[in-house]
Amino acid sequence: MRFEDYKPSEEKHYSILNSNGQIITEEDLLSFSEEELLYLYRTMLYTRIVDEKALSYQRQGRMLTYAPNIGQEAAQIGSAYAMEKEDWLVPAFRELGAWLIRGIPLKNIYLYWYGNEWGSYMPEGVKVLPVSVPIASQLQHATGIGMANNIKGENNVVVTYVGDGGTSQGDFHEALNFAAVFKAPVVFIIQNNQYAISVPRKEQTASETLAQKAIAYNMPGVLVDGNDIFAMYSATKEAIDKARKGEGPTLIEAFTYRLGAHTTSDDPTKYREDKEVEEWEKKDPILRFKKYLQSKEILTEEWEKNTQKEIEKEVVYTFEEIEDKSDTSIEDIFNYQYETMPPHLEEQLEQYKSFLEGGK
Amino acid sequence: MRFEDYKPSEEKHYSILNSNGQIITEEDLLSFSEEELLYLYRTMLYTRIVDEKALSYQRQGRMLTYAPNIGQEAAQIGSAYAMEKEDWLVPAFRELGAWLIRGIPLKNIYLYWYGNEWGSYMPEGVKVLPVSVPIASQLQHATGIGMANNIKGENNVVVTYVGDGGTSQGDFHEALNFAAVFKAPVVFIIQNNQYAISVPRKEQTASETLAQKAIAYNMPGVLVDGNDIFAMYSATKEAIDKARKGEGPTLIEAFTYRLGAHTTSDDPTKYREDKEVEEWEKKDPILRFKKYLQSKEILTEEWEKNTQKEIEKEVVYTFEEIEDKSDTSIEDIFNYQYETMPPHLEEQLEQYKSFLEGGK
Amino acid sequence: MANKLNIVEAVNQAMINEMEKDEAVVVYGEDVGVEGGVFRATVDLQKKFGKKRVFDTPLAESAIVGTAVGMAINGLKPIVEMQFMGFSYPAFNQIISHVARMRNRTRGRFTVPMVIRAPYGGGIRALEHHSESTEALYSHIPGLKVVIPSTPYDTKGLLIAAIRDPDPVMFLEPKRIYRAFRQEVPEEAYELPIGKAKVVEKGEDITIITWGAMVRDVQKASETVKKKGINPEIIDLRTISPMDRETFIESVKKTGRAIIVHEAPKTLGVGAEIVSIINEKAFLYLEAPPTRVTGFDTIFPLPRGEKHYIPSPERIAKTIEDVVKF
Amino acid sequence: MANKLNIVEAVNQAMINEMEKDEAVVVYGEDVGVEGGVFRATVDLQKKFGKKRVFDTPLAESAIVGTAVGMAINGLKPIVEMQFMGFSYPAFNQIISHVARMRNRTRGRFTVPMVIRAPYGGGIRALEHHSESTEALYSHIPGLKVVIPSTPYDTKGLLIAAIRDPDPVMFLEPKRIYRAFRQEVPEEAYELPIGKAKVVEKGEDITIITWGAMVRDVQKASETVKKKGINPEIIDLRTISPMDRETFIESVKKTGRAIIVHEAPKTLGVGAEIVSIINEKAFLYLEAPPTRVTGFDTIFPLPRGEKHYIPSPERIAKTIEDVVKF
Ligand SMILES: Cc1ncc(C[n+]2csc(CCOP(=O)(O)OP(=O)(O)O)c2C)c(N)n1
Ligand SMILES: Cc1ncc(C[n+]2csc(CCOP(=O)(O)OP(=O)(O)O)c2C)c(N)n1
Ligand SMILES: [Mg+2]
Ligand SMILES: [Mg+2]
Repeated sequence: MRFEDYKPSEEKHYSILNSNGQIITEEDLLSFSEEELLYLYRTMLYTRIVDEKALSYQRQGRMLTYAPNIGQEAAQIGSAYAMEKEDWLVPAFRELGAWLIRGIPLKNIYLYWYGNEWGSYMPEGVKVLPVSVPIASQLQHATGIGMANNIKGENNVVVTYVGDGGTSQGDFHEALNFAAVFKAPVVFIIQNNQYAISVPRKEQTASETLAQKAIAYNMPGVLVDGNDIFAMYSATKEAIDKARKGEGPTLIEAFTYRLGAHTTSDDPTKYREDKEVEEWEKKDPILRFKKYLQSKEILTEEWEKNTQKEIEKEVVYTFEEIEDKSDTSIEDIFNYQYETMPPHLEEQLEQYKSFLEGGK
Repeated sequence: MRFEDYKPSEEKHYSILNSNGQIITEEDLLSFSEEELLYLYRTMLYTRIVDEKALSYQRQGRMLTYAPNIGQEAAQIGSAYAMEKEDWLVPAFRELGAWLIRGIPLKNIYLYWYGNEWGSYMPEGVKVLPVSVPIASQLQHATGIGMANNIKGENNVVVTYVGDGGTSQGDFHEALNFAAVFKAPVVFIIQNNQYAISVPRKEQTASETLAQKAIAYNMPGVLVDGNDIFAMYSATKEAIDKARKGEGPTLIEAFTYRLGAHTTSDDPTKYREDKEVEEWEKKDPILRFKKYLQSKEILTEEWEKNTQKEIEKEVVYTFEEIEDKSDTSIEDIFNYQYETMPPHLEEQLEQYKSFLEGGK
Repeated sequence: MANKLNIVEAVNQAMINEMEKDEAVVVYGEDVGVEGGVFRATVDLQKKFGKKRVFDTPLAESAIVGTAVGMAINGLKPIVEMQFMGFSYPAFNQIISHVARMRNRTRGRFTVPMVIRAPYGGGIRALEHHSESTEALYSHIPGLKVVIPSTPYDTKGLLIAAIRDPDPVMFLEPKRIYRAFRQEVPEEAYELPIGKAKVVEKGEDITIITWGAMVRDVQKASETVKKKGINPEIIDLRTISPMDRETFIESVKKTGRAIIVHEAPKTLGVGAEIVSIINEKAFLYLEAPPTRVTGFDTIFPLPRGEKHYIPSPERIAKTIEDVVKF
Repeated sequence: MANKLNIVEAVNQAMINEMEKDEAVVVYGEDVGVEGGVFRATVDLQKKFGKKRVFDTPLAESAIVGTAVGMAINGLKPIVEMQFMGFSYPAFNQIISHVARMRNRTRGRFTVPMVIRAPYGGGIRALEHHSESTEALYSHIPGLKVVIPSTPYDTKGLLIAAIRDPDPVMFLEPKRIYRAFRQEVPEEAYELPIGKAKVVEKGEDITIITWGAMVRDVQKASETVKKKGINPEIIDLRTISPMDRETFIESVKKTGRAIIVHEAPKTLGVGAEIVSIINEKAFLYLEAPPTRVTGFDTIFPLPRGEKHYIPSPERIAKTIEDVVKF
């Protein structure tokens, strides 16, 4: 692909794999081994199952609020798969697919949504920042990591995510502006899933595409079919390669859809039509990829069935392992405020412990 | 003019009057009476004299920090003159020319820079907001005033100013985005005077023009020769007319230059070449307008000399009237925190007064 | 006619009453229109008053508050919602630099009557940033008023007063008890004065000053200690800024002992100010040091730890006994 | 070798020392590069260390602080400047939501050693927002440290400690006394411990706790009352958060009386916390109520009114006499 061919203002979506699982721009399809293709597909399935299970645990009162991922698997897995091990991932809060393909153990993810800070204790060497709840604030961190790379002369890059709603925040503007001024090696991916809770994309901004916001920073911007894992992969790969070569940041709008609710506390029927959802279900990124793999005879029904079972078992096992054993200890509340606990915190901790023990 | 002819990304400046005082795009020159032309010229002179006097008072230790206006008279007076009486002006802090042409008494302006809050007590009916120091924050107020107009069904418009540095703030982005989404009748004028204190425009943002930032909001954006009073007038007029008709906001980049220091505490020789300043002195907006008026035989040397004297007298008189008589009373510190003074403030006021009186 | 409301319904009805009465009142924020608010506080408002007066905005708190400043100057009375108190910080500059200062800056020429509503406080097993109690930050800012109700009746009366107030009001809603109980509330509009505390329980042994969701926990603690013969006087502060000092000073002069209970961190929480005022005004009446029962000086833990953080009725009761024994 | 520095020069030298020693230290903000800072605190740094390590940024405080979070996570030690404390608020969300929380959020996996420098305080006849003393806001936030020096020697030692600190530090510089006096200061790097107050003057009649530019005004007041036979013990707090409680508690136990002096508004100023701690720890030693001498609960006035606002030596001296007479 050449970014120049996809001027954002023309609302032309970059895509490779259509909803029927057919390749429409053969020349852009980067080559994957069969193994890789199955690995990608497996991760998509895994992501979806983790998501579904979380929802069902939540309904059973066994898990807290959860922000489902369904529908956005290609946008995340396609893009994050283009990263190298030494690259940094800076997520918002709905990046399940990206987390999983970047090697974050499911245990961490469930622990986080289960309400325990240890979920965000990434394994050594995994360069993934924790969930960032204040919308768009994480983009500043991504830019800063990229700026630091330039200062230190390291050439790993940063991939960061934000929602369509997040583009309205001041921090979005500032992060992109800094990144462009300092040529920070950052790929900004807007997951335009069409809604910010109940607010539809068209009420979020008057601009025709979100990708065209790149023009304000003299940054390449491209609009990509976010449900197309190949397009997401190759657009991100190109942006990462540019960044790694010192050519600065890129803005990618992944045009996708949140098939589920905003979070488990949300009822989307209040603000959108079933018909709209059904239209988008036809564009399901997993379905589309499956059709492709089947057409190439890479995927068999048997493999799929076995894999699904295997994943389900693992997911259930992981959740049950953390369930009920994951209360936060009193010390854990105090231990990580500062490297060394100051006297007033020591005192508060001691007082509280002795209160619990029934003393003074 | 048609905004479409001045695509911001092409770096084409909209201009009517060139540096030699010649009209280059006759068809765009809106018609002014001789009286109006002299009034505009007089206001430019007035602005410059107020500015020079403030600087000299400041050097004499008779005034506080002051942010000079010199060089930006056309950008401000040309644009603000396009407003109707019922329109709102929302300034940053360097809008001397705009304040004066909008009818703010010089006394207020000097009182403000003299360090007394009463300077911001605008005369009844003058729809001008006070100085806003936190960069770009005022743009939100402008958008809010415009949104309120739409809600109330009033059709006055809002003109607001921000510097080139101000375009980097999150508030700039949010204010323009809201204005475009809600079709608020707001004209955003960036006075690109090439510096934010010591930071040059090109380090502020990678985008080629500031006007092109409008594209991010699907808003018309136009780059105007900010030292050309006719171009500033007609661009602003067109934007105001559009806004008044309900067609929403416009972004205007006034390409100009701060001939003086950032403020009286600043030494610009630290960060810019004299040669650059000299180049811009040739483009002086007052000089250019004077040449035009002379070529049309509207302006005589005699008129200029008399007017200058007259203005100087008034300016000196006004300043001396406020000087030393403008200390803030103790009551004034307390009286305007809330409509009704709460008991704890009454107590603090009483205690302090009795301390001053030597009592307990 | 029976009009039994819980707190969130009282918030909703207060806005309806005032919007019916006063065309200038408008309501906006994230998800407040079509959705009716993530806590349903603005439900039905858009249907009743139309999209011009009740609307969703793009996701940007600084703009939500900053445009409200402009609207208020231009004659409207905006009520804006911060979806959670923990998301009010992007608007912090607009709040401290403009909302709180416009009247003083212009010597009263421009004023900004507006209400910033925000659900606050912990105990709802929420994600990070959704359990904040940072009322102290806003109470340190001259020019703002900060109001926190604890019952449906107070909520309605105080919110109506806030909407009518000529000055800006941060109206913080204790979301933990949004739906905890219902109360008979007049259907028509009524005002409760901002800046007046309420004596919730009369007592003579010790004064307990609290607000928001903690009022109920203090009442529980009070039940416990009453069995041991200690009778606390409980004061619901209701307005944090400007504070009703008289009510608690009078009480402390009577009881000689005081406890302040809040969810926020201890250091520089509102309790610190109350202790200081008691010292200033009732020093010679004190029989024990005024004592704070608060959240820890730590970040509010994720749900698996929050039960430790918020002062429990047991922790409050224990402190009451300690202070009475002092 | 003689190295007599004023406070702003001490700031400058501390950064130079640390940048020479530690490649990871970088300095950026508005006008800190070519210009050397509007107060000249970063003068020569860019010349010495190059544009990679010392640079100007676009005008956006949230990005300045937010990118510093990223830099710190990626192994650097950023020192960022807020041009004035009153312009730190656009960064408030980054500070409270991320700077202060990254360590706790990730159980120590990611930390953000960084310094946010800001000139603060009034008395320089400045425009609106240029005279702020909002240290209390930042001191209410768990996870931050807040340091305020009052002499060149302390400035250098504390800033170096702040740069080396594994946790984020708000380093607030009393700009009123940036150039008030010089002091002999070691040329090489040295550290003073964060979290330790200093007894500036020994005395037995009353304890005065203060910080920043007010230290000198308190010393002037002390001269006045000494003539009347009152000997105050003056404590320069130096670190506002976490506070050195021991030093002032010990002093108050000795003197039985305490005054806290600060520029910030009274309500929920840091004085409130100190009064509360004294109550908690030294109640039985108190012979008079701990008393605050502070700015008013008003917006800081423009220059023509500021002389009333900042506690004067006379106002402080009068309060000392009153408290001693109590
Ligand atoms: C600063 C801030 N304001 C409000 C919220 C509450 N909130 C959480 S998610 C969300 C919508 C986000 O929409 P978008 O950016 O499109 O991401 P999506 O949820 O669609 O993935 C809102 C308003 C928040 N987390 N942070
Ligand atoms: C939020 C904020 N940060 C920093 C400052 C300090 N400051 C005052 S003016 C200025 C530069 C403004 O540049 P620009 O927007 O180009 O306007 P100009 O001064 O050129 O008119 C700065 C950094 C401020 N007033 N507000
Ligand atoms: Mg979205
Ligand atoms: Mg400028």
